Amino acid sequence: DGPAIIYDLGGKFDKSFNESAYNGAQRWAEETGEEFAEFEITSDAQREQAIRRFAEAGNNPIVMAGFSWGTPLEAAAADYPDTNFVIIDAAVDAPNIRSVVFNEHEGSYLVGMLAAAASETDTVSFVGGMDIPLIRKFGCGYAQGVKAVNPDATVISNMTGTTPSAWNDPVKGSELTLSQISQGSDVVFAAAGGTGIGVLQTAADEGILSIGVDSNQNYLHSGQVLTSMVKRVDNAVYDAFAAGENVEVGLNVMGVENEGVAYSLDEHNEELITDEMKAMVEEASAQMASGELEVHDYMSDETCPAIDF
Amino acid sequence: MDFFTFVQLGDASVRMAIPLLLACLAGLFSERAGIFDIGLEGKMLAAAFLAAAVSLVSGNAWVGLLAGIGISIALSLIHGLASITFRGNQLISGVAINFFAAGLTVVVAQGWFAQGGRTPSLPKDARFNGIDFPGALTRVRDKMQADPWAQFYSEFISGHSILVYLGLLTVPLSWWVLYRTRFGLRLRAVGEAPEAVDTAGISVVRLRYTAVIIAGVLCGVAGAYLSTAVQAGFTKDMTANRGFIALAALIFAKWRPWYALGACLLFGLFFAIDNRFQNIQLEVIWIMTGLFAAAAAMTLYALRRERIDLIVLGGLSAVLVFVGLATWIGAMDEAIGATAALFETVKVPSQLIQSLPYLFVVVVLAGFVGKAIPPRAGGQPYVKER
Amino acid sequence: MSAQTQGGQTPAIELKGISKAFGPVQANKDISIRVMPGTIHGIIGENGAGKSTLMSILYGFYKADSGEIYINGKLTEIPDSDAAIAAGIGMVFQHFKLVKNFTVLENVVLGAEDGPMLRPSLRRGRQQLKELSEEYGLNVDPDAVIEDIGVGMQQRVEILKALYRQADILILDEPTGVLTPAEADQLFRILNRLKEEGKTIILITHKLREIMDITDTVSVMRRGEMTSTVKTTDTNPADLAERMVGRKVLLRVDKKPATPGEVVLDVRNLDVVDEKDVHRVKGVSFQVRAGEILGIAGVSGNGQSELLEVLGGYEEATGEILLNGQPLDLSGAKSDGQSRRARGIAHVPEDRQHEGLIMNFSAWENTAFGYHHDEKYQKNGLLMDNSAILKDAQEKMDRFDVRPPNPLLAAKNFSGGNQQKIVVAREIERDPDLLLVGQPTRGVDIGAIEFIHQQIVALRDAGKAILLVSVELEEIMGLSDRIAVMFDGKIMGERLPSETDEKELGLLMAGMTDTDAPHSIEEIEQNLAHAGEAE
Amino acid sequence: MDAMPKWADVVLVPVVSLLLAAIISIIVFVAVGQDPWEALKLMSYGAVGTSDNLGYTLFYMTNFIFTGLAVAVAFHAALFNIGGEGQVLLGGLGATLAVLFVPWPHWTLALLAGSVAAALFGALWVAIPAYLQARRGSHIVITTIMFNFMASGLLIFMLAGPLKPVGEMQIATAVFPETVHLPSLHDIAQLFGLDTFGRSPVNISIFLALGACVGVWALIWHTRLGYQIRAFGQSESAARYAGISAVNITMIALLISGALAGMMAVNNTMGINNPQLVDNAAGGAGFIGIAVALMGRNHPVGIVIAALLFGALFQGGAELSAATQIPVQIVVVIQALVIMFTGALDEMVRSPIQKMFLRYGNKGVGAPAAVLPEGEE
Ligand SMILES: Nc1ncnc2c1ncn2[C@@H]1O[C@H](COP(=O)(O)OP(=O)(O)OP(=O)(O)O)[C@@H](O)[C@H]1O
Ligand SMILES: Nc1ncnc2c1ncn2[C@@H]1O[C@H](COP(=O)(O)OP(=O)(O)OP(=O)(O)O)[C@@H](O)[C@H]1O
Ligand SMILES: [Mg+2]
Ligand SMILES: [Mg+2]
Repeated sequence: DGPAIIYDLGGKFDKSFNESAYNGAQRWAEETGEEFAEFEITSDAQREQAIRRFAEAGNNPIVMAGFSWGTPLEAAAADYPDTNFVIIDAAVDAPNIRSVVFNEHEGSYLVGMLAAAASETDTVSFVGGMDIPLIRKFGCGYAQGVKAVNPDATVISNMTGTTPSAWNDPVKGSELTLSQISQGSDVVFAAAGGTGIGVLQTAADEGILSIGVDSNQNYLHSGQVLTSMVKRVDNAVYDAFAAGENVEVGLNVMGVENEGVAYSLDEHNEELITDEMKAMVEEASAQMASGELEVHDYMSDETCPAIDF
Repeated sequence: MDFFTFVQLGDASVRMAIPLLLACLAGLFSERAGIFDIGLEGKMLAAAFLAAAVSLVSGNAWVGLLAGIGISIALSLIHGLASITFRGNQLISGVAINFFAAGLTVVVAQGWFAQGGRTPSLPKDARFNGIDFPGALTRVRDKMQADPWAQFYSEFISGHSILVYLGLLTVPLSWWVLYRTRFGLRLRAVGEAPEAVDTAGISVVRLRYTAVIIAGVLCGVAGAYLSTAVQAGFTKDMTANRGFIALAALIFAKWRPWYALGACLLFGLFFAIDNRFQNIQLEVIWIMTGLFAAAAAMTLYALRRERIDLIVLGGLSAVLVFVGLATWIGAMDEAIGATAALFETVKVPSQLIQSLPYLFVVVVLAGFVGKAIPPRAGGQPYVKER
Repeated sequence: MSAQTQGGQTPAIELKGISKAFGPVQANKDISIRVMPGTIHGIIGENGAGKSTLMSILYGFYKADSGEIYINGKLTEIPDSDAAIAAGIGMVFQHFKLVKNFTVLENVVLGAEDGPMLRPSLRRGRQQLKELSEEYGLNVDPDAVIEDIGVGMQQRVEILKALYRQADILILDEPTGVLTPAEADQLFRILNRLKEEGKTIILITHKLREIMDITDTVSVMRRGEMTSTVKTTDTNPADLAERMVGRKVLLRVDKKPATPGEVVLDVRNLDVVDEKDVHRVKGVSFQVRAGEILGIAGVSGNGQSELLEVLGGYEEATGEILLNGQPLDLSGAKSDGQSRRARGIAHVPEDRQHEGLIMNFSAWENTAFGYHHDEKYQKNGLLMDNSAILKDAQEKMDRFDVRPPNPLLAAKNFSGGNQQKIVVAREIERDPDLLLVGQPTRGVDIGAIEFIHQQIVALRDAGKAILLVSVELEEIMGLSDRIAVMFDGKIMGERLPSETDEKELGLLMAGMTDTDAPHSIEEIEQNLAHAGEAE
Repeated sequence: MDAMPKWADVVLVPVVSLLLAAIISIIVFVAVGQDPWEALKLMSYGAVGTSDNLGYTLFYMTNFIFTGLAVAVAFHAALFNIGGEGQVLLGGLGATLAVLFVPWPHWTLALLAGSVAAALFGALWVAIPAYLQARRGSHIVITTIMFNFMASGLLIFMLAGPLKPVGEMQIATAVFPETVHLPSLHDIAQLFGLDTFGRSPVNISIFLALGACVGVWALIWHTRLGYQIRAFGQSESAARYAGISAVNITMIALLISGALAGMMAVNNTMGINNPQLVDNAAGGAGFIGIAVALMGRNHPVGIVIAALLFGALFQGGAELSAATQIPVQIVVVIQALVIMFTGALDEMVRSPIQKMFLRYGNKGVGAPAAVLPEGEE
């Protein structure tokens, strides 16, 4: 049968990467006119069951978004050698699994540079969603980018929470932003799913700049969102669906070089990004692609040179 | 902390206290009439959902508010049916209502909006927005520059949604109703001695239903406030146990309206702290002093009581001492030497900060803040024929 | 309302064919009665005869299954108390219906307010209360909180409530049950005043003397039926008792003289202070010997209950108690009902429904209650031997003639007398050294009373020590070998039944010590009032 | 008021209540645009349609037996332990600490160590609410709810901090070592040459649950402790008279309750296909236990039946939500209805039935022959 996608806890309308994954699948369906199967789990116990359910139904490939799928996928995949699986945000080594991971630290580094350049107070901030290594990876890349442009800048960092509800707490996002503003921040980067909506809203209300995440969120408050750190989960899903049953297995790293992550530039923020700033990040992108510039990945050793979490 | 931070904290406390306060007063009316209501949570949640959904559809937050109040009253009536008419167990009825609301809101939201059990975000017009008083500054950065009075006026007094001001007004109103009207006298009596009310020719059933409906109205406003004023839309389980905290506040407040205001503001402060201060850093020595002092106080208390007190409180003290020592040893990684580690600062786990309101509820219930005597007939169905 | 009742033609109250069932219990069967205006009408009957039920129907508290009520000749529907109040009926219940933490004034005004605002009502209430108090000599402080005042005072509040609502018909259900004789006398003076004013009064009581003293007519109820109504002047106590029970009553315990042996229980300087810091028992000392029944008399609430609780192991005390010469622990920390039972103390508690039995447990489980640690009820060290308990229960129930003799039936399904037999069987069959007995025959019918008394005497004759607490002087006189009287937490004196009479005991119960000089009536009344308020 | 034979009280009343709950559920289905008949078919297929699905049903049943027993034991002492959720989480922590770092040579030892540790942690987590209830009269319902929250905070602190393998994203521990994995029923069936239960996680701890049922049955109706718990639960004043310590019974009953809830974690951590502790390890089972206990009339036999029903509902609900747009929360709604009708609206169902028996039924007060010495509530 056709391809299938399984979303993580939080569901496909989480305004974060589940939704992004859904968008990719939807785009594929619209373009090809074909159908795909999907499932939203509601508890961890359902993970392996869900994978098996689709595998037994003959769906191929089966895509799942979220790092939590690693363990159950590893257990289940071996039983279905003829089915190909795609996992996003985790690396699982098996002959029938394609693992897609993103270099979020690189994209975050770029927006960090822009933040530092745009800041007048030399203080910028970061609002993370759930406090997990992945989000710290965003924050750490961001801080490195800021420090690269302005070593004296202050980076304030806050995490919304430690449970999945942290992905969806715009009120707290707003409170955190207010508190960061009163500490002097004038650019805030939200890597917090639905929580980020509150962050961007507050930043707009208070007249400071904000940076969106995952998808291009510049349009949300035109002229007040400095840029967005786009992470193309949708592309990853779209590509997998498009490749069909013969999707290429193995590790697939999506970084700045292959436009898996990037900063966004469109009509909503063109006045905010000066040519100088643009030149600066383009150069950094090129250096990253060539390996000249290496951004520290928090997840490699769970430490960050630029900021304490 | 500078003055402005204080003002901000106070401001946030008020905002966070309002849903607690409304729920607490709801509980107050209900319990004063002798009906325990642990279904406050469920009623708020249902109201939060319907208020958001109807606001969204109608584009008018007031219509949403009415809808929220409506569903909350409906649940109240179910509680009334179970606990007044059929003399069932009030705790169990409340638990059932909580589950019912938790499940049904998601099911209906999914069926209605197909967005994974939440409503879409409300546009500005479909919400209760802050009201800016004349002359008040609106931006944080402007307020930071202003003089203290302007800060206080702009941040603390001005800028809340209409529901906040209404919510605060319910406190004197409740007091007046309880202590200055015939209805209040009867309400207080029916929670203490329903048979006295009955033989005085007043219908216990009608009085209790009235109380339960008032509780429904207040919970309805509380829920609508959460989804249409604090947040812009409904999300699953968004009441986050405020209903239970309100009940604890009610006990803390000894079932009195003005005390309820104080108790809820205190809990509001906890929420404000949690929302605002992410990285609370403390020096190890202070953490250890605090933990050891608590352990010592508990042990001293237990020593003068019975064996069971010594076992439980002693065990708890041991845990606290262990945590203190673990923090210290953990800090030695960072600092050179045991003494230096004492002055190392460590981050208080955010989970602990988030747990503070709950921890405080337990302390309140433990009665270390004074003995509270609930209405005498509370929780028991009124049965005149066995 | 009572204007057009001249000549006693129209009865103030007429009930026709009232019936009421509570589930399987037929509490009232086809009852008809007429009460003339301006009279006092007494109702008597055994426990459970249906008196309270009938009056509650008249007051709209319960709804009759069938029957009609006429007030002043007019057919009146009384679906609730509101309607009863509107019809001019006021009722003082057997168990007061007051809001304990309200003031007297608030209680009186409750339900009879003038308008939606409280303050004008309270203002008028205060005024009216003052007038009423003066008119009838019902002295109360309008601002006193109910829980702080004595029962006598609380009853006055109940009467004031009725008067405040301008009741023409006043029902009093066992009003003297909680009153001292002096308070009762005062109540009767007030009732006579009300009668003179033309009000109609229904008085329920168990005390035949009161019926004879104050009523004009009297009705007798038995097993839910109204058996007869007579003019009080046409009857006498013996006749009434016979009508009540349906046979000749001769209540006397048959017993041989005691042969006291060793001292079993030795109480020395016992003091009890309760949670509310009230000094309940004040330096009490006494002894009970083997083969003897010591009866403790007193108006209820003078420390007898606390004394039993201390001996039973669930109230703390200071002082000294020796059992067979060995001290008992009184601190509460190391002692409880279990350790007392282990020492050979058995206890028939005052309140069988809330203490002596678990109403939802079956009879067989109840026969092990308190003795569930006994060796004979265990097996394999870990488990309880349910079949042994069941067998034991069956035997006990047969021996004590519990009806129905079915140990599988839940305790709540037995009648009061049979419940009491289960408790007594359990405690006596344990063969204790000391038996504590509290109100053994409260709410128990005459047949069962006889049986229980016989069992207690038999235990005494078997050489055991028995401490009996009862508020029924007759029971104390009939059963005890020695009588101690408690008043205000102290023992006022000891008497032998053969050397005393009810009058002397009554004085002791009112707080007159042996050494007191002759007393004035006023002094006695004052003391009696005090004895009542100690409750 | 025993005009009703025992069987009517124990069987008829719950069944009628359940029917009422079912009727309202059908209305809910219709209201959200789902054909109830279709939903029923989907759910029954999901619950028992394949041996794999049945395995999942039994897996959930195992959870609910533990939490149902936990609630029931407390109910017998007239205590309402609504903190099962938190006690399960702590039980999970206990089991994890007992098996993750200790290289148990065989799963039997691991099962023993895991169960003991889970029970211990579950009991410890209820110790403070129990103590506060016993000594200070703090309402157990509210304190245990607060402890649920704190449990979740503590667990996340542990899972996101000390117990999380470096570099791992998931808020979870590492997968437990191979030797401590519990054999699944599939594995066991294979020993007998059967191929059942597919890859479902139902495992050996189902027998632990059934054992716990027998244990609770014996405890409540055949031991002194159980006798005292029931006596205390029926009448506090009578218990005082009999020398049954309120403090001790409250503590002990709740500790047992917490231990039972904690033991559920054995199934949910060591028993699953990738044994590990994840952040929402309780998955609402603590709350479902309330419905299970109420429906099962606090008797182990009733609890097993109710747990099976709820297991089927839970698993069927998952299938329903996979096949339709109905979220699994529909199960929570049904659960709420069951609690409402069997718990709070009991009288609504009982009194008409009672009247019926009074009018047409047997005249005698109770039917003694039908009453067994052990079976009472
Ligand atoms: N609310 C009730 N529910 C069920 N049965 C009741 C109720 N009230 C009374 N009964 C039963 O009805 C019968 C009559 O009771 P009632 O209280 O009228 O008696 P009484 O004559 O007032 O007795 P006493 O002298 O003890 O006060 C008794 O068998 C009693 O158990
Ligand atoms: N409230 C009640 N609920 C259920 N059954 C009751 C109730 N009150 C009384 N009964 C039953 O009605 C029957 C008669 O009870 P009642 O109390 O009138 O007995 P009685 O004739 O006074 O006997 P005794 O003198 O032994 O108390 C008993 O079988 C009792 O179990
Ligand atoms: Mg009576
Ligand atoms: Mg009787």
